[in-house]
Amino acid sequence: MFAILATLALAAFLAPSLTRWAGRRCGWILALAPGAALAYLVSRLPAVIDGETFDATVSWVPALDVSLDLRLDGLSMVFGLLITAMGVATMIYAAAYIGDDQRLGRLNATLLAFMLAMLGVVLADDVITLFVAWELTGITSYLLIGYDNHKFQARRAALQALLVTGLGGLVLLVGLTMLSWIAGTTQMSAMSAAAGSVQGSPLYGVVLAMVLVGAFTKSAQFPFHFWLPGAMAAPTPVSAFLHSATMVKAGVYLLARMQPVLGGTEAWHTTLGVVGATTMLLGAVMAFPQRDLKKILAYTTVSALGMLTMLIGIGTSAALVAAMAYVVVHALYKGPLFHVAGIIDHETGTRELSSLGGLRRTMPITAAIAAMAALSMAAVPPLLGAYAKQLVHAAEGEATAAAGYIYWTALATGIVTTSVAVMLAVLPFWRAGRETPKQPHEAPISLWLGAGLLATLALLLGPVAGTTFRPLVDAAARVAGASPSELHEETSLGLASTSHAAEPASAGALEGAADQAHADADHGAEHGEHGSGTLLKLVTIATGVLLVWRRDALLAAVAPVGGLARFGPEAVYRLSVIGLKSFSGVLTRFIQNGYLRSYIFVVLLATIVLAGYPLFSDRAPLPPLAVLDIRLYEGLIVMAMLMATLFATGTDSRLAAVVALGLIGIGVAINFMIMGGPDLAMTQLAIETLSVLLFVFILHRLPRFEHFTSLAERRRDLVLSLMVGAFFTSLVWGIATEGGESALSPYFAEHSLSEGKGHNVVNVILVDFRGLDTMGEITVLAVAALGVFGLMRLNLDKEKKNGKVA
Amino acid sequence: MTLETLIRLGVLPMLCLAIVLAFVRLLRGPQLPDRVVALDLLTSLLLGLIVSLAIYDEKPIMMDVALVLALVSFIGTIGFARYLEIRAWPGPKS
Amino acid sequence: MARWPEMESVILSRATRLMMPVLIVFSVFLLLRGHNAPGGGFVGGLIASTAFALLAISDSVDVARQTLRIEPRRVMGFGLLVALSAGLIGLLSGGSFFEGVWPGIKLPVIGKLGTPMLFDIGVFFVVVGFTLTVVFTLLTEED
Amino acid sequence: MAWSEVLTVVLLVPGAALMLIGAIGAIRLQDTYLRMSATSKAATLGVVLMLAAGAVHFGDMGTSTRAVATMLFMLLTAPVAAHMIGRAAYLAGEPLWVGTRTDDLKGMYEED
Repeated sequence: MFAILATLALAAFLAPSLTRWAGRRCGWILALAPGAALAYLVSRLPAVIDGETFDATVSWVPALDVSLDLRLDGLSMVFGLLITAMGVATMIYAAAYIGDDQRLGRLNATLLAFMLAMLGVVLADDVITLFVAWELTGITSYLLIGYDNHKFQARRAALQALLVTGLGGLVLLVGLTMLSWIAGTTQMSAMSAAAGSVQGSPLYGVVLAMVLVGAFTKSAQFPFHFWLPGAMAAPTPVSAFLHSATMVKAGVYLLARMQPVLGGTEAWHTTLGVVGATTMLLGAVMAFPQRDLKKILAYTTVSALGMLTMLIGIGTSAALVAAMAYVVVHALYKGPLFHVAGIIDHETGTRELSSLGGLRRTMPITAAIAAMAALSMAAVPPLLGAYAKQLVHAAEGEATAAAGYIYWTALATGIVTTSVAVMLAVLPFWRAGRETPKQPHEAPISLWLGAGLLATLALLLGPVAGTTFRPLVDAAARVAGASPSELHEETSLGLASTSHAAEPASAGALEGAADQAHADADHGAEHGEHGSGTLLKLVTIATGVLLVWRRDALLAAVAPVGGLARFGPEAVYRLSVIGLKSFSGVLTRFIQNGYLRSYIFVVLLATIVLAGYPLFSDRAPLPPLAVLDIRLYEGLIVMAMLMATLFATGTDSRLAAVVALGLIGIGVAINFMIMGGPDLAMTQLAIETLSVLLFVFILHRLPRFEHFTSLAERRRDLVLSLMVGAFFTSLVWGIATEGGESALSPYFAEHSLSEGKGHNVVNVILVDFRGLDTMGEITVLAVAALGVFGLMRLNLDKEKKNGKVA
Repeated sequence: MTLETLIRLGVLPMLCLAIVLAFVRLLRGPQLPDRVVALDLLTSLLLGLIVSLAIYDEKPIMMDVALVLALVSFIGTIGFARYLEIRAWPGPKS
Repeated sequence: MARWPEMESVILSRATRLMMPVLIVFSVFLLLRGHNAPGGGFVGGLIASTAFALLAISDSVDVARQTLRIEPRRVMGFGLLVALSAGLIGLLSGGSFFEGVWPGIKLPVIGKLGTPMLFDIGVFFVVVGFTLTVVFTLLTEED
Repeated sequence: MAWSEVLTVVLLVPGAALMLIGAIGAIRLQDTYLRMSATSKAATLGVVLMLAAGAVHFGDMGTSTRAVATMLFMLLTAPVAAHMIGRAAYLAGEPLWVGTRTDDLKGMYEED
């Protein structure tokens, strides 16, 4: 399995040079990489359908027993096929669509890198591997959305997408780590065994919430949906591939994968059901008024993702099967629709719905593809869309949590989706001709080939869905937790109904299948007034068409509501970003106001508060210090140092202060020596000398002494310094009286000779045991010296420039 | 009268008194040069203190510290002297 | 009349000339015995750089730079290189990074040779380089 | 008291006494130059004597050589330091004691 990831990685690495070499044909060549992955998956297909799984492991961080575990099972097979198939189509489409733009190499490389990351997410069996791949998709998506980095719109959308999915990813990481901590394993397949303990643990709610936030942000669920329409600023091949078929489905995949572990509880069903249904309706309703083709497609994708989340929320076997089926079906029709939108944009130079019309004469093939895809979207039989929709309706019936809400939102969404489908397929092509900026003509083959294949696949698979499509979907559903027994009964029924439909693919036969599905759904659902499914379907399609026909009038009537968008989640996001910027501005002005004094003040204050509080908050008052046998001269030296400090702060002459400081330094050195640290004393003395020297040279150039700080500030500084003094005294006092023996010093003392081969413990520690720290310290020294050199060099040049230096 | 008691009662008190006197000069010293002189004296006194302590506590290692302290006092004094010169007579440059 | 800017005093420069070798020898002495007795890279480095700083004060920065012959920043770089190689030797000889390697050679004066000793020498050069870069930069500004 | 201890005491106590005299001189004498002469001469000799005591007391080769080195160092640097301070003080225009009779340096460092 690592082989296919390796080929993708290699392809991504070679893409830039290959693109330059192969020019326009690079799309076909680079498509081989996902093609190879597709071939591999297809070769594994029969085995996976029979329930087999393939594992591959590479140990990554043995210390934390984190390893790269990959697992190919039903669920990852469905998504894998999706990614690789769409990948092939996208590579071909991208090369033709972008044409000879020199950044094509970068785009191909990022696309392939994304494919690698997405496959990583889908194949990962280890939580950490999943998360790493998850974040990689986020980053590649950022790069892809921001492809036209010269446009502000693209940059802002890319950042928005990155922030929302990135923060979601962060929350997800915490959730996953907690989950694996409770479940005791980071392997997702092994986690389902620990489902009981996970759901029983008090942390279940928190873990669930975090994982859901991660999934909802990635799959653009309400209230995090706003980044997806924004991501349409990416070039069309990217939108088609990432933001409709694969990346946004990662959240849905995660929910399906987590269903056996986290699913089954009341909280799971209601949250997913409500959020999914709301997003579904919201997406469809917001798609209706849009004028830009890609925006319409974006909102319908949001709606589709909402439906998928809702289906997983319902959680019954039928719902899971329906979800898996719809995942594939949605990709099969949304991908081509995006490609069609791209072709229209490429050929006519505009994506405005209102200015498009009569394209069927000039672009027959594209018109046909659009029609097929849109019909599948509107779930008109005999396309695969109908089969999936039928499963969805059956599943909706079985919803227990928030059943009513789900039923009615699903109905409304059905209507609006049909009308959107009509808007996409009918208006641009069959409406009266309109003149467009560029004279449209049929797109080159490489542009419509990918879309064509996928659309015809939807057409061919439709009637024979039961035999070919259904087993794969069942395998995936089984992994997501659907129980095989129920599935079986469902399949046989599905088979029976679709077998006789295999002959003439007449709509009527399938209607029968729909009725039976509804029939058995009845005994589950409370609502009796189902009547027959066909009536419902006809009503949906009719209202859909009606809506489109009266669209302009409807939009005028609804216009005032548009103002609501100001309070939508996107506005919240914008405000929080602006707020963050201004807050950081204020904070920086306060912290970095250029005065060394305030830096020191902030540092000291922080030290006292952060270190002081934990140390002394819960401690009994310090025990009386046993009167140490302080000898006369020790006392004298300390007294001298104290007097010198007072003198240094009092005097106006800087140099006198330096003299006093020098004395304090020497006093400290002697204390070191008395306490038995001769080399420490020597170092202190040597440093004392050098600092006196440096002070002398610097002071010489300072202006006359004046008081920079006001009296109040000086009083404040006095209080602060007294507090700092008290803090450190009590610290030392605590250590002295506590006398807690640390495990380190005896260890060092013992081993200094045996391992470090030296009697001088201090130096052995510095050089051998803690060599790495010293390495760090001397590097810091080097950098500091370069800093001083740089600063000084700066002044020198300035002075030379204005000729001051003699 | 062993060596240690002699040091403890004889030498150390003398040195401590000297340190106090030097310190008074440091504080009172009207001009900067007086303070530099006082610092130089103090360093020598502390040097003496180190040596007598070395003998008292039988720690030969302290003698190295003495050498470094001597170095400190010399270079400190030279630094201050140099500064005084520049400040007193900056010369035609500035 | 006294000439400025080299208000130098003959006595001081002669004394410094006399003291330089003593200080350098003393600093190297401190460095090499550092493993078994008080001393080591830091102190040695500081003493050596104090010697050169003294020379810079008594005569002039250019004299001090000439006597040092190598750019202080290059000394620092060399020190870092030596320190890093001491760490790498541990790695290359099968152990982990910064693992002490003691080839067992025992020189009469210095004692057992080993990578920590090499690392200490690296530290010595870095400290010398650091101090002299700072001191010389400050002094150049002043003169 | 062993022979070496006697010698140590003979060196140590006068050393400490000399340093005390130096300190007293620093306090009582009238101007910088006089004080400087007291401290540099008396204190330095005192330190040298105490270092000698140290050398005698610790008989072993290493310590005594280092003590002798320190003594030489002190003997070399003290006069140079005193000279530098004196000149700097004079340049800084430190007033001489009113009782000084001759000032050899008068006129040597004129403002040019």
